[in-house]
Amino acid sequence: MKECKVRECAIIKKKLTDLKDYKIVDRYSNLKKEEKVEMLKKMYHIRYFESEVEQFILKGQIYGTCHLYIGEEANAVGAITAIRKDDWIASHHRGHGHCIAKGSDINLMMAELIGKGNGYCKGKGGSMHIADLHTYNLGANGIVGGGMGVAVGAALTNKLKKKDGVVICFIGDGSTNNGIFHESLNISSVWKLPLIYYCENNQYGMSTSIANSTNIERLSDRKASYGIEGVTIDGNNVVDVYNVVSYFAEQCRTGKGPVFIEGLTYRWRGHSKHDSQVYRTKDEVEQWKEYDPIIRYKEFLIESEIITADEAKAIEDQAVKDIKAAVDFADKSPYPDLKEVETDVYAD
Amino acid sequence: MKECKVRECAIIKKKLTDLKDYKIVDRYSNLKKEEKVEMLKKMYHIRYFESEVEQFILKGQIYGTCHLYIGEEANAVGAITAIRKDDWIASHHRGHGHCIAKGSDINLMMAELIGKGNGYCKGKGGSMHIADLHTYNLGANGIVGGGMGVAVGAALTNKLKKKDGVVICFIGDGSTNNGIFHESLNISSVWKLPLIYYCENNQYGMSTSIANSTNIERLSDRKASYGIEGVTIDGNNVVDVYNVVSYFAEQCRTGKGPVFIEGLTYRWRGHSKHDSQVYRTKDEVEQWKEYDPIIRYKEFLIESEIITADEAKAIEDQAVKDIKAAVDFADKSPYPDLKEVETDVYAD
Amino acid sequence: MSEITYLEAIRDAIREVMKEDESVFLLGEDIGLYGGSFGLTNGLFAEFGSERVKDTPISESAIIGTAVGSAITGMRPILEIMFSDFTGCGWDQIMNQAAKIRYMFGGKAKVPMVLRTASGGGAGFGPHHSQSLEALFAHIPGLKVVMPSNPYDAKGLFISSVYDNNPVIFLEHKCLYKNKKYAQEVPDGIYTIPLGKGEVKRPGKDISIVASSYMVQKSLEAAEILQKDMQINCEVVDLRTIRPLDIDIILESVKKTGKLMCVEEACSFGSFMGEVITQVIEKGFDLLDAPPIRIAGKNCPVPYSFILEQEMLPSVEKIKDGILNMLGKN
Amino acid sequence: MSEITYLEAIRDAIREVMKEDESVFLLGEDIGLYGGSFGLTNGLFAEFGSERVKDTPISESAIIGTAVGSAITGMRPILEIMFSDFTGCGWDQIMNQAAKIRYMFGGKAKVPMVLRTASGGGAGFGPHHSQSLEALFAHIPGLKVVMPSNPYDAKGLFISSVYDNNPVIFLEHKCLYKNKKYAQEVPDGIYTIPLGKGEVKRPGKDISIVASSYMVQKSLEAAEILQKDMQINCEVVDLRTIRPLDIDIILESVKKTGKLMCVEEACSFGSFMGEVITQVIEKGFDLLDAPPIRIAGKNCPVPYSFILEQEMLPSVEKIKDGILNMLGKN
Ligand SMILES: Cc1ncc(C[n+]2csc(CCOP(=O)(O)OP(=O)(O)O)c2C)c(N)n1
Ligand SMILES: Cc1ncc(C[n+]2csc(CCOP(=O)(O)OP(=O)(O)O)c2C)c(N)n1
Ligand SMILES: [Mg+2]
Ligand SMILES: [Mg+2]
Repeated sequence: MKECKVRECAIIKKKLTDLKDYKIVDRYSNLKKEEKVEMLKKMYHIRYFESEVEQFILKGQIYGTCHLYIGEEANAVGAITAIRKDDWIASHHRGHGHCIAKGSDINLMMAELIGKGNGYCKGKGGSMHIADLHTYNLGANGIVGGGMGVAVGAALTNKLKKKDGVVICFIGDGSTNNGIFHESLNISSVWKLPLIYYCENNQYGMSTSIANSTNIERLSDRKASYGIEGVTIDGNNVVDVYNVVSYFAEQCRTGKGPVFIEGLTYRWRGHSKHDSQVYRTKDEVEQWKEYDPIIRYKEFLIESEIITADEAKAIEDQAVKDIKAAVDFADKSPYPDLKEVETDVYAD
Repeated sequence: MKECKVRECAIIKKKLTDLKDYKIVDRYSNLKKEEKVEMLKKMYHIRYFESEVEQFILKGQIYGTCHLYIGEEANAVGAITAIRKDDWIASHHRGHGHCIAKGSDINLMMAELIGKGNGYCKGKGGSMHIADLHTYNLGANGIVGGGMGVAVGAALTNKLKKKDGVVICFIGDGSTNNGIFHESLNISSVWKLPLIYYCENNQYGMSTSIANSTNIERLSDRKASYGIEGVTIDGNNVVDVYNVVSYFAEQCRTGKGPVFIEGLTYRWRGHSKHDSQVYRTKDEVEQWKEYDPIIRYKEFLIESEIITADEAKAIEDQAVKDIKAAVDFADKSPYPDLKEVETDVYAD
Repeated sequence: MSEITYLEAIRDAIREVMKEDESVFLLGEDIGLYGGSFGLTNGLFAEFGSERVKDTPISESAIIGTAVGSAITGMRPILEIMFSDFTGCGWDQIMNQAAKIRYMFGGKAKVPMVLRTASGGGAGFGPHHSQSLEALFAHIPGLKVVMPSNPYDAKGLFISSVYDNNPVIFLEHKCLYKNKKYAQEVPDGIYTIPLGKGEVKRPGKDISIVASSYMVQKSLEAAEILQKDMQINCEVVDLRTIRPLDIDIILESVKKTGKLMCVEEACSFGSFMGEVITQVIEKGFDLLDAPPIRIAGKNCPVPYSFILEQEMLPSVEKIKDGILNMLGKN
Repeated sequence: MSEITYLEAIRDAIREVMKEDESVFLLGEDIGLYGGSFGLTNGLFAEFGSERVKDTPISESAIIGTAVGSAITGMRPILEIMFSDFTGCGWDQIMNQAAKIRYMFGGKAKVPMVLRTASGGGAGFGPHHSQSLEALFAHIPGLKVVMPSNPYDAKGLFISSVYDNNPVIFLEHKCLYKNKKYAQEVPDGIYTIPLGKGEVKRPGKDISIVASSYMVQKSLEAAEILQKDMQINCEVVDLRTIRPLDIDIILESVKKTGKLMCVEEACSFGSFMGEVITQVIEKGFDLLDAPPIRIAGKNCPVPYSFILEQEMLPSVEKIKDGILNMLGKN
């Protein structure tokens, strides 16, 4: 097999922390072919899932709001592929990608998004609250930073039960300025919990750029406050993400405590349902689109002769079909029974 | 005048950040003699004030709780001497020292502590809430970290009103793990506010040592999270404290943004009213007592021939007398009128 | 004088006070160029600049704390918490700092600040973006709590809130913001409506309906229908401010009608209207000729799915039914 | 069986459940070697070790969040917030996470955790360490709120709380902790008292006094005095759990006496007893032959000075006076 690397992202390159310490072992090469291909599949699933959700929004079927993950797929897929099925993740408001990567049923997700009774949360949660304990997913969260404490708790459970599981806590750049970020990183560092903070730095928290919300260049520099390891990586390069998370996951499993990974990435769409995007230029968006994480990975797979262009096309087409089927499933699903409104408040 | 330095504290020495960058100008030498002497006076006032409060506790006159500052005097006195009278400070639960250093009336403080109607808060606040806006003191706070947001606000007022005032926000080591610490430092760094965070690291938050509440050696390393300057200093050396704070205060006034100073110090007494101090050894306490900030400064003043030993003695004696008078004042003061209970909830 | 929405009226109020008083400034998340999550502060950044319209990081505690500190030291901050649900992230600063500082300091400080925030359900935002938390705020001494129901009131009450020397929680209902149905003629310039005074929004003699915010509109609709269809004559009392509470206007109304129905969107258990009913009982037991009732939100979080959400919240239909039941006409 | 204090009874309960169930663990500030601010966890660190009795940094949000996350994933955490006032620093985690996760997830998660905390005034701690916040907790669907009044109940209710599959706010009164006057014979080992069931602590026929926590003791004292001095026969109903609320036991009592007095320490405005009175009115209007009244804290923060604090809080004297007034005997 020909030596081959994912194309570099010029915008990201200049911001990277020196990765050499963590790259000693390329773990990606050890993956089976179908695992490598599965990553592409997942990325397509996320991309087309979100595209259909966008249609729901346009058609007015999403009554409240929701947050699209288009452009950020490599983060969820790379990170989650690097851990085990029984490792927990905690997600945030922009959580569809994490669910899909962790193996949630896209039919039930789609149904939830349009408020159907057979959706993941019986229609009670919606986009910002999809959780799926079967796939070890602690759920999205409508409160920025809200899931961070939960992630600490899950990691503590692992420790107390002497399991070697790790937890990935996905957070956004904006959430790193919220108090619970600090408390969670600190407490988990004191307790040396198996916890990977994966920060999807998509350059903005709603309209507020990193430069307007912090006084530092690299969020991973915050590791200094907790005496932990941390690194800034190309979050649009799924192979890098996989390699780094898998390296750190192993560290975590051996009791070395939490780590902080900053994946540089970009949100292609507006923040949520309504966003005229006055805070950034079209140019900026276009520039980033040139580093589409899916295209970069697909090119890599083809150049590395892991799959052919035709196979890639087939994967993409299948994803489109799967998602259409999910839309169909959701559309045909029944609305919740009104009696359900007051159930599930308390457990027996 | 003979070249002369405050005796080094052996325990602290090994933990210090390299101070040389900030010591270029020794500002202390520029002080007038009476200002130098005033610092000793204030330290004695604090020491004897707290000793009398301890008597109140033992006699059961302090019904709830209170926190003594004995052993930490150099921090309040050094820092506050380095700023102007119309610069704000925000204090915390262990706040008597800050009040005295900022110029509060010890009679009214003492009255407040035993719940008298003419106390600083009319008996409504007590030890943990003494505030004195006349001396630009934003008050103690019963919530750990609670005053940090308030300090940001005061610094913002300075900025918006284009005043060149600075604010010192006193905090404890324990409070640096609370969410508002992070939010305050971050927001003030983004806005480049004239704000000095002065962390009195007395080695414990209640019973919890630094080692059990953080994973780092030096709290000032947290400056990295905010892109600000910061340093760890000998908080039992009032001359150092004065020099460093005065250096940074100037930085602040010129719009360079907030700074973080960690003063290493030690609390001689228990955390609060009841504390059997199982979490530390008598030995440790004794070791620290050898570096009594008052004795170190007094020796320095005498060796530097700024005052004589007799003068020092006279200052001490006067402090004892002043405090006794304050106790007398407080004892003789009337309890609040019961009708006052529901006043001051709202302003007109 | 022009016909404007609730949201525009509040923006107008902000603009007026900012023009008049240099010490007023805004802070909050994405309130600058972006104009706020609901667009309420649109244009203010351009008009007043980044020093007086301050974008913040996502740091609710620090934002509220900053407002408190700047208020004590001479400013009149107006801060936006995007959704009232997020006040949980800065609760200590509201409950223990803003509300108590004056008292703790023995009356030696003033904390003139307004915390504006979008409250309530009905917009499909789900459990973390739809709560009606007025009962929590109203229980804390030191806070004032304002819940305007229409553009005219919103502007006048807002201006009063800014000039009030206490921390004011200003709860704006997201379903009122842009709904043209509730647009009104609102005077230009400065005018004030006193905090702590309710208003009879519709006089009537058969039953007193007490409500605030969006529920006033729903109650008025129900009252109209009942009048037209069944000649039932409801009085609708708009509390406008729930703390201080204008208990007199309620007692006055009940004296006339003998019947009290309270309408609120919050979960009924431990709700604010429990306080209203209790005070009416304490002070006017003999005025009532039937047990007062509450039409309130069900005792669960606000669900996401539209039909569940409607089921959870009070509606014109439920108000109507409640009245008919109470009058024995069902 | 031995005579122990309220504090010892809770410690006992903790020890019993920790011995019985491996998934139970403690976390909180200074609860380890130090034994907690009030010494309640004394000895548990030595007995169970640092993994099961976890000291934390001063990070209320993360502590509560950690409890939530560990509860969802299979543990039964008991966390201590030193003073209930500090829950403000972790309010989001209580209101938006612990309370709502089950519902938001469509019933797919359980959050079995106990948040214990010292509540109430009367100990001279001042405004930031003395609040009675039960009304705030009780209004949030998804939470249970327990307020025991004596050692026997405290132990039984605590054990039930740990085994309950929901987040329970366990409010302990700091004036009850060590007071020998309230010590009781408490059975060794495990026993439970169901959440959501009140108890008549003193049967009577002239008036129903409803209270919880420390105020039950004060009410009992007042009742004793009135019995002895004036042959007034008060019934004292201890709510024990305020959410779920045992409204039946209250209605039952009121049916007998026709008169209702509610006693609580919290500020009266928007208080929990407003809910109790409202429910009694809604469900038993005709049972009452006089307007119910509240004896509650005054509407201000809890002041520091002893005499002001006493003035702010309810007392035996005030309860007595209230009853006499109500019975027209003053
Ligand atoms: C505590 C809280 N504050 C504010 C919000 C509103 N809000 C939702 S998402 C968001 C931006 C989050 O930015 P980031 O963490 O970078 O995630 P991204 O949206 O970029 O994925 C904001 C401000 C919220 N949901 N919760
Ligand atoms: C939010 C909050 N949590 C806990 C407490 C209880 N408490 C009071 S002081 C203290 C320790 C504070 O430690 P530190 O900040 O180091 O200050 P020190 O007491 O050492 O001066 C604690 C835990 C509190 N008052 N507020
Ligand atoms: Mg972002
Ligand atoms: Mg300390």
